[in-house]
Amino acid sequence: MSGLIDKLFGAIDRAAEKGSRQMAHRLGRRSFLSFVGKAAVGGAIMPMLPFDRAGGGTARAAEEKTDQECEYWRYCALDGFLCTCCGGTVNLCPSNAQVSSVTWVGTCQNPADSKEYLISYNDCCGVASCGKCLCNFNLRERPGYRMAVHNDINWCMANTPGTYHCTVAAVVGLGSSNG
Amino acid sequence: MSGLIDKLFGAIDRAAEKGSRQMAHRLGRRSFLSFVGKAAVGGAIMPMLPFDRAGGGTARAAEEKTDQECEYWRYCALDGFLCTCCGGTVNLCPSNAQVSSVTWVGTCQNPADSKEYLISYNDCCGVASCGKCLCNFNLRERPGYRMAVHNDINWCMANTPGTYHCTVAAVVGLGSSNG
Amino acid sequence: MRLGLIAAVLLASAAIAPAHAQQAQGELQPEEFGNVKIPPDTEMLFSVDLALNHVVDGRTYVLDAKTLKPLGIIGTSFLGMINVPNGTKDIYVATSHQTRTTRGERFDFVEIYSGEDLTFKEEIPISNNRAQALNYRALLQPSADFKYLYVQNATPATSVTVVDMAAKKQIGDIPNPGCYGIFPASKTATRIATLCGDGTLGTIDVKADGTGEMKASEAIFDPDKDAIFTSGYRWGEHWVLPSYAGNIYIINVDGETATLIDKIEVSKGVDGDWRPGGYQPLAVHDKNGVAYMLMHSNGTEGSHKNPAEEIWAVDLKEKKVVGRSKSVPGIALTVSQGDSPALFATDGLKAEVVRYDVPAAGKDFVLEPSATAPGGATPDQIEVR
Amino acid sequence: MRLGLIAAVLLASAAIAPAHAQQAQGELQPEEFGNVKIPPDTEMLFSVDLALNHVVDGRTYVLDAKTLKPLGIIGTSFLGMINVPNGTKDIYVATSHQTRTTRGERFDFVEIYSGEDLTFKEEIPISNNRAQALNYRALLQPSADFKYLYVQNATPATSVTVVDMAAKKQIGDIPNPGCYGIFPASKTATRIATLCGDGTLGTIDVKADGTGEMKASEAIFDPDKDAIFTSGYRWGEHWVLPSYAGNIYIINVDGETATLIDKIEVSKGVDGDWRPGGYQPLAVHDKNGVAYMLMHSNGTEGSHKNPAEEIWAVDLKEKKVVGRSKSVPGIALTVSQGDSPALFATDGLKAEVVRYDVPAAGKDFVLEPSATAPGGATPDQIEVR
Repeated sequence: MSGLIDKLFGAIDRAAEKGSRQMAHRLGRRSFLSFVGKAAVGGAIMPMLPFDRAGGGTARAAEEKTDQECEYWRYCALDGFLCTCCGGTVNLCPSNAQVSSVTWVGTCQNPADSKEYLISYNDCCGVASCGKCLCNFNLRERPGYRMAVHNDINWCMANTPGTYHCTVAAVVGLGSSNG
Repeated sequence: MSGLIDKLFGAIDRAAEKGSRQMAHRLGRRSFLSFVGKAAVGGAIMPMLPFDRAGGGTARAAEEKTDQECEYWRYCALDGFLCTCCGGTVNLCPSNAQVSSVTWVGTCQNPADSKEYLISYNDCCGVASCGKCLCNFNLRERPGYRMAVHNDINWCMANTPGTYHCTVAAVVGLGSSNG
Repeated sequence: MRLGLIAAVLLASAAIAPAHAQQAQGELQPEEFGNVKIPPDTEMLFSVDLALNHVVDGRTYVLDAKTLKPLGIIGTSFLGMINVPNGTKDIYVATSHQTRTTRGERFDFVEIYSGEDLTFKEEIPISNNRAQALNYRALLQPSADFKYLYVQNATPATSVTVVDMAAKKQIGDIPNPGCYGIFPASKTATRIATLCGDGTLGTIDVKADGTGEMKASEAIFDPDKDAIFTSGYRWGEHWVLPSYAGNIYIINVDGETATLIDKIEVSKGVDGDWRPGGYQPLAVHDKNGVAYMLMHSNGTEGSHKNPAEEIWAVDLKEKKVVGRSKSVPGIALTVSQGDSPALFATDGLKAEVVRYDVPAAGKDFVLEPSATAPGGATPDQIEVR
Repeated sequence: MRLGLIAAVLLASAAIAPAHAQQAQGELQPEEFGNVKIPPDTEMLFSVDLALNHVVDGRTYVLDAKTLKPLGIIGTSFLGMINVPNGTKDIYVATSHQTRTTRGERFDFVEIYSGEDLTFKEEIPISNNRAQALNYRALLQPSADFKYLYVQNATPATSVTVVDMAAKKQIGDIPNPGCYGIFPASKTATRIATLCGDGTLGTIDVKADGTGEMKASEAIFDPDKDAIFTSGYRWGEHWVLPSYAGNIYIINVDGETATLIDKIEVSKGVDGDWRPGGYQPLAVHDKNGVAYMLMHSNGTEGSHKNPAEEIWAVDLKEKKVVGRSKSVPGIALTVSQGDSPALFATDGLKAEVVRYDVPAAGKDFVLEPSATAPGGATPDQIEVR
């Protein structure tokens, strides 16, 4: 446990220590960029809603979805551009974007084994916004007073440069939800 | 004549004099922003071509066109966002944008009297790009070696701040064309 | 000679014969350049566009609230916040600029724009820790008397920057750990409340030296089961805040700690699992004491940002729904405060703004758009003044 | 204890039971974060997007040239120019940044990005007079040996900034009055030519102190009747430049003044008034000596930016059209230089990039898209390397 959490969140401590305050709640993490549409290509918003599927915003992920689609299971609380559409992979940033040192988390059910997994959503930073594959699912998302699960904020906030580029979604453990 | 030209182009001299060189050809003027589409609203490009009318790029203006339409007669060499769609008028900038101190010119035929008029295209400057009513007509437009009739450059170049916002088209005299 | 030279070069380029030009002077006056003057007291609509695909170039589109015709644009840059309070003609922005546009060093500012002609007036540097977030009113709030401006920070540690608007400088940065959003008191300029992750509200009294301690209220809400949206609306001395499960919390923040005045269970007893949704789901007409809410059906965990299917009118004194109307898929809502109020909604699908004139008292609450206009690329906040 | 605290807070927020988390560690390894590595020698396509609706946030989309799958984005900011020359792995950008994003003070730079991983490498400040223009290759050119970088300026007075890439500094700003565009000599790093409004080309030899005088050639073209596009292509020792009326000018700029080597009347004798059009209407396959041109029919004065209906192949040695094919409405064109070249066009209507494999010699010149991809919001230049 400590190894995992340490690895995961070590960076955030280092980032927070740079600042003047250091609080337990500094753990808060999450990438911003909630918006309605799920796809924006070449500057044109194509409005497709997260709720235009059965199940509303709960992101009842379909097993057959690829990681370049909003409904892919890991993206149940992701709000932003999928890095898989921007030169990255599901867990790696594009070659020239820096992975965020702080992050928000979600708990998503993998339809393959019906288990709940803890997902770390890291923003990739320092490059102009990617603009492709805009997704917005909000399962167990909460306002900024629950910062660790808040997704309407720039999680490149602790990086320099801090421009938001896109978002990756890495499995970091098993989880259980109470949502 | 001298009053008119002086009024029109006095500003450019003052601008040029700020620089280190002062040449006759510094008169060059024109707003940039050539692009294919004629309409971009809310971030979405709606590709409508300047040539989808009889007459190709010659902008054979229809008398009934309003000044919020690309085909309005004055816009025969305008390349940019119409200020009439951005809070300005055909010759006035929106309230918070600065009129460009340098400008390019065109000669357009007014279908009302079939006369050719000299049009000064001034960019409005210092505010984020307006993004509405993108037009692109190129009658007698030439590359930058004929700077006074070149429209692929930011004519806010001599303003501070120099961000391009939109373009106005003012009648400044009668003209004759040899195009 | 200078003019002669200029004219000659111009004419060579543009193919204007001097004779014609001289003729022109006799026949017509060249048109003037300059600026449009916005008529005084024009009611303005503000469509705040984070411009997600170009996130460093956010902007607010300013429209004539009656016609929805454009008046101008105010640049709000990189996830900048905007507040357009009644009681002043200024427009407040808190934003970040980078020295190399999308890279380089970050500098944060409070910027003031004129509400009369939309021009930039001045900027005040602030510490580089403000929350770069979607547009939420609660992240930038003036005190009731406009002496202070409060900016919510997140590094992700949360704190509140206090800007002295008379001294034109930041005077403090007060931690609000575990809490988020700024809800100023109506009477005490130095008092703000904030929503906290344990279901309380914190109240901070800003001291002269810019410091302050947060005092927790009793538990007021359950962030797991009924999280309160941080986007609320001031109603006289109270703040009116919607919640995920479909309740309205009326909270007084004027005391040393915040107190719950009322909780209206808006969705209770209504078929269809209706819930509020979007980024700014509630607006209140102050004088009439009516809240308007963006509501969607089949609400579930995670649906709290879904666009509206209906707009509901809730009488805050009678504590009941007094009207339901179809709505565009709204994700942000506001209302004008005159005697004949209008609602303004941001259509999240079309990225449009829509004006609805509110039916007069006694008439059926049926909303029909009286005007629509483009709202930007990705608008997420709407204000009227 | 620190970790304990962190974990506790995390778990309280995210509702993860510690037991589960511990279980997780035993069962699965958390995935690594990091960066994708672009395979060495990946042929890259560059779609340059001025992003007109957000003009301070221009960018270049980098794609795998074979599949047109995205590799990354390079920010080119406010009407920035980009050059991706063969012979180096660097990518050159000349652009402007403002201290307050859309307002404030302007600072111009030459920026160098890695062509291997697209990361920012370094910046060199230059004077604030570069031409902020649509994307034209001729406004930013390296010398053949990459020792100098030349930037076209316009205030609107025109001049050329000379950057010493070894010294990492600007060494000169040489007037090219009445002229525009930079066409470096193939042999002499300090020699450039430029197109002039009187139909000549000027040649400048840059002295060690960064000064230089322009020497005019004989008249080579008629800017009124047959203006030369500033977007050309180097072909060995020559520059190949299309003109409004449908001619190709082959010009040698290696001498003390420029000389016209050849003028190919491409459109002459062809029905339909075909003319070149767009922002980058011509590309040359160096080894094969074939120029490819974006052509539209019913050409008139003012149609020179019209998108293509066809792509024509012109044999530069035989001086004749050797192929005509339908085309997307292209406004920019380039070609890869390998043995099996591909054409890449920017579709100005769909804002897409399209790959066409060039039919092998002897086969019919019929172009069919083998891949398409989004090219940005308002792309106006395309490059492959």
